[in-house]
Amino acid sequence: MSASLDKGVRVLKEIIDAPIASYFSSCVHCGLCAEACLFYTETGDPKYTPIHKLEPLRRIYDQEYTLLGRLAKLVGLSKPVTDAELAEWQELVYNSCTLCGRCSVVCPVGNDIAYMVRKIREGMSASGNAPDGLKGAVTRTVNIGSPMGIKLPAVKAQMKHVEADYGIAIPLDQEGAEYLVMLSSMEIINFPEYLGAIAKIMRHAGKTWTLCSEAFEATNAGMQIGNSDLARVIVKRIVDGAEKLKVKTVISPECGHAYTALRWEGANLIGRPFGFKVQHIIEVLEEFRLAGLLKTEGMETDRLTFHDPCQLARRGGVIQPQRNLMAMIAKDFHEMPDAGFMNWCCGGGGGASAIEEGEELRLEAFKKKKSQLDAVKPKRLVTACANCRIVIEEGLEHYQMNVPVVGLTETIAEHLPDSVGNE
Amino acid sequence: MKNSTNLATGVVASLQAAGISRRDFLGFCATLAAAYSLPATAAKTIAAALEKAARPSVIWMSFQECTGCSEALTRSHTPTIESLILETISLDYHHTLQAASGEAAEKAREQAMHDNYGKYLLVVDGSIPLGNAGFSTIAGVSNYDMLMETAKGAAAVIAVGTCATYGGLPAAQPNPTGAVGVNQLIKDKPVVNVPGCPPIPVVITGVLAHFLTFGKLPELDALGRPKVFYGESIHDRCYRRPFYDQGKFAKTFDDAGARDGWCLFELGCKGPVTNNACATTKWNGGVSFPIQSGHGCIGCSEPNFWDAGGFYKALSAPAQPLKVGAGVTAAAAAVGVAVTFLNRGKKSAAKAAHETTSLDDLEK
Amino acid sequence: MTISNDKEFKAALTKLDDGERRRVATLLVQQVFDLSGDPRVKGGLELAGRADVGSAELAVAAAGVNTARVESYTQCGRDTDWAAQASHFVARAAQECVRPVVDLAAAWEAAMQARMARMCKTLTAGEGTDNREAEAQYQTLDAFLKAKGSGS
Amino acid sequence: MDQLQLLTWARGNGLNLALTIFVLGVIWRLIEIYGLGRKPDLSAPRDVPGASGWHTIFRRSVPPPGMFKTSPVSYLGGYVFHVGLAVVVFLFAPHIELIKNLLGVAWPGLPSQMVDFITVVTMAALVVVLIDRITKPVKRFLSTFGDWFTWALTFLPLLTGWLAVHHLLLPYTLMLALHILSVELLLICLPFTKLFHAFTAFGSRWYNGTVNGHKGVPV
Repeated sequence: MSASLDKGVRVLKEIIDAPIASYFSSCVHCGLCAEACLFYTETGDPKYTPIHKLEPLRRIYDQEYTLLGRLAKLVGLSKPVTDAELAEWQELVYNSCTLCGRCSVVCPVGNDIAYMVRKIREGMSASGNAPDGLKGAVTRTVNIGSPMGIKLPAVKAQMKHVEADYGIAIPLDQEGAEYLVMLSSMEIINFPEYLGAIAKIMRHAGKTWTLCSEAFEATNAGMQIGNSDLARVIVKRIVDGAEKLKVKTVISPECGHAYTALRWEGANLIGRPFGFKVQHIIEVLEEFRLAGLLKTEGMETDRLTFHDPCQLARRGGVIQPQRNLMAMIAKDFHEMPDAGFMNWCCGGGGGASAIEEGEELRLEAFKKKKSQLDAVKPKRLVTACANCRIVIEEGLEHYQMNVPVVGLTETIAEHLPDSVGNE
Repeated sequence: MKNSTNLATGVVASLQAAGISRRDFLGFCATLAAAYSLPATAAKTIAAALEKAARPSVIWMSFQECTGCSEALTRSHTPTIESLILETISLDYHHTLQAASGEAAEKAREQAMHDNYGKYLLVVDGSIPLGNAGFSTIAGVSNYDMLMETAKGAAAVIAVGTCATYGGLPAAQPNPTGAVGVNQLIKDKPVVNVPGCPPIPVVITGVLAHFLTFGKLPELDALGRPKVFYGESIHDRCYRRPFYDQGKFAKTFDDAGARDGWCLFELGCKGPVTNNACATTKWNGGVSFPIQSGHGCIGCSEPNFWDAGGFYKALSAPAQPLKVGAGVTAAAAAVGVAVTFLNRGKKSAAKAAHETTSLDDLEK
Repeated sequence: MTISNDKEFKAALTKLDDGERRRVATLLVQQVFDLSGDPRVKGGLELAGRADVGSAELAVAAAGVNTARVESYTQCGRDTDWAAQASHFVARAAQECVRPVVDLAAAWEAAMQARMARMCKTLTAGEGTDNREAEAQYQTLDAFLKAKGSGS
Repeated sequence: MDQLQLLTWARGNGLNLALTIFVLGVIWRLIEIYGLGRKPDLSAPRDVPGASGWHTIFRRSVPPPGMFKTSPVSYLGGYVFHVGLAVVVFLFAPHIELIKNLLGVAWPGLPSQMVDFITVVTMAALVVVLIDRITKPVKRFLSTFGDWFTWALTFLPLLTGWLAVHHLLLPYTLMLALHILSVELLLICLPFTKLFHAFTAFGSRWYNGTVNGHKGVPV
């Protein structure tokens, strides 16, 4: 109960760095970032212009770190940031931003706006202005181990179920395995087929792998709420788990922000480079494919398309592998307009889907995805993020579109021969 | 030259006496008509008026000057119509030209003033020093006193040359004598400014001819200059203008561009900011003018042209050596480093004060 | 013969025709339907259980069941309610029953998702390991085969 | 003070003052901004050709896929007025003469009439982007006093320069003086307004390119 404006402002002062100073000094108010943001394009409301979402941070920068701004503040010419204002900005910083980073790649002066939204969330959370949904998620992650309240027994139950379903043993806490497979709560709760697919793929590729009883959860609500202290606690569990089991590689599941949290923020959160590699499952599959370890059988014949999760593609640098993998198993593959690097967000990333009061806006923003799908009219949509998957399914349901959504990993697994199990 | 009398002698007669034909005279009148933007038929009107004009009394006073203006008017290579116009006026006082000297000269002036009170023309070259009355005197009388006294009875004053109009060279920085032009002193009667260092002779005579023909002064611009001669810049009427438009500039006075007659802008030509008729009337009977001779205009007919940044500096170049140097750079760096020092301190303080967030800390 | 493991279970399913498989799958899902209570799922299962069901009817039912499935997702970051999640898996299992054709994979999937539903339910109280749904499914299939055998 | 004196002042002390403030402001602001520093990125980099700060500095001058057709006015208007400004500022012979005097370097200029034409096009583009700013809800929403002010700061030198060359409205000498004064105002304000993006845009692009290039994303 100690969050306060003072704390929030202090944290903002702490996180302002040269890139942010350069970005604010460069903005010419051209408004092009709005055109890149689905919350603006689908609502037409200028308040969703990405750079506007950073207004409190800009003022703090100006008042604290520029000589003229300091002088203006000294003589009372500038308006201080207030708690009420930060509260008002909650909707802009969380509900209507999925950190998809489209704005960051269109800004003509080169401002990485998503970088700044991630940073302003530090101040928002420290000042107690984070949405309740994310507070709940981060509380559960820290206290229970998962943002969705999942404990180890649930994982074990699912392991058992998957073992029965696929007829393959699921290794747990096996020291020295090559891969440590992480799961997202979403996969534990909604998509047990992911774990089954991993088991099948690993057996097929002949790789050793394991789950970790102390670190099975890959997602990081601390990063979504924008609190590095809490994000550190969460990511530390994984680092400890990976180091204890002496794995070579930690596999981030089909979850966009988990990948960002682990692959890009992780080392910076704990303050030292990792001694192991972090890969998204799609990268692992691509490596297997290139090494000839992925021999699929048969092709999907219906019309397919692929939705690029923002954190995997635009913010993560994995764009071509998923296409190579699709080419192995899909005969009738079609790209959506803007697919790949410029793909539009599902509307629920960056923690947005955990915010109940943002649902209406999310469905409004989904019209963008709808129009992308309408352009292709696929029979099925493949993606590589459990959160994208559910957000898209809900959107499709809302707009009464009948397009099943599946994960790429499980789709690949379906095309692997049942060499041993299930007989 | 002689000490003129007031006898009304016909202009044509005196011109003929000087060996100038009526055809030449009419040609001169046509030039004036064109200059004043009058229809071609007006040339005859001007000729007729000039023929009939009584010889007005003119008093010419020279103050802080170099006699260049008088020289330009009178020392032409061959006698010109401009110089001969002088023959048509009754130049009652001009201390360089008049034969009389000393008290006799001053007496002639007083006589002319007395006889033609309210009607005579006062022509002035040279600036008037206000710093100290003794800086420039004639017959023990300061320039200022003589100007004010003589101007009292004048119908109009014609300030000839940049010194008389704007102070000229004597008024250049730091203006040791406190020199000023005539129109800064004479406010109660028409003052025609005919600037130039020297002014184009035909412009001087043109103003006189206008007065003789129409009995009044030509139309003046905001700086008191006859619009007809000073209405356009030299740049606008310059025969080298096409090279400016094409971006062809001589870089030195002896390069290929200079030989090909390219624009002299980069060599400091002040044509663009100089309003005068040099490019159209030219000098020495239409033979040439400075730019045609290969030198940029120095802007001699503009106020303060001596202090306009140097004759050989392009108009767009700094007028004086700039002082933005190491000092400013060092000061800037000092400010920047100081702010950065404060900023870093603030950032560190914020970091030091950082209390690791626990779950409870998410709530207000 | 009695079915006592998944291998035999799957083998038995393989031998059925598509219509029979639909009815068996429906029986397996109805066994866990008390975990859902969703009228759309209920209606779908009732329809799938009929021997003379038409493809048009199935398509309508499938849409309703799909809506029930999507609505019952637990969203990313939300606190998990295992009882509600059980109903999600019931809907997902039911979805297999209202497919145009219930092949082996669909019937297997229906059985697996029904077991997931039961597992979720057991997680609300215990550790999720006291799941006896597989055995219950073996018995149901046994009973179906017996009835079929006596009928033919 | 008469017109030529005003012009001479603008070319002399005025220029001196403006350049002093400009140089002071630019250096101070650059140190102020970049002196804040940033933490090193400890995550393992992904090396991808074309993904670096330097690449982004150049690449970001081209509209990202799909963006041109969403905002053709912003892009076209922006290109025309930026390129136009660059041409007018750096390729007009009198301006080159100034640069030669200030920095000692020179290059060939364009024909004055072509520069004249480009000036008109540039002013037209600036008017178009102004209208765009007024009529587009997002731009109007974002606009502050600074946006209108800096627009005027940019437009005035073009307008006064063009009017001076064409002897319109005011005597050439006065207009030239106003032209130089308007440029001096621009120089003085540049480091302290959004016009400073003329410098920081490169830094911003570099940071964006570097941060994302670290992840193997050529942004």
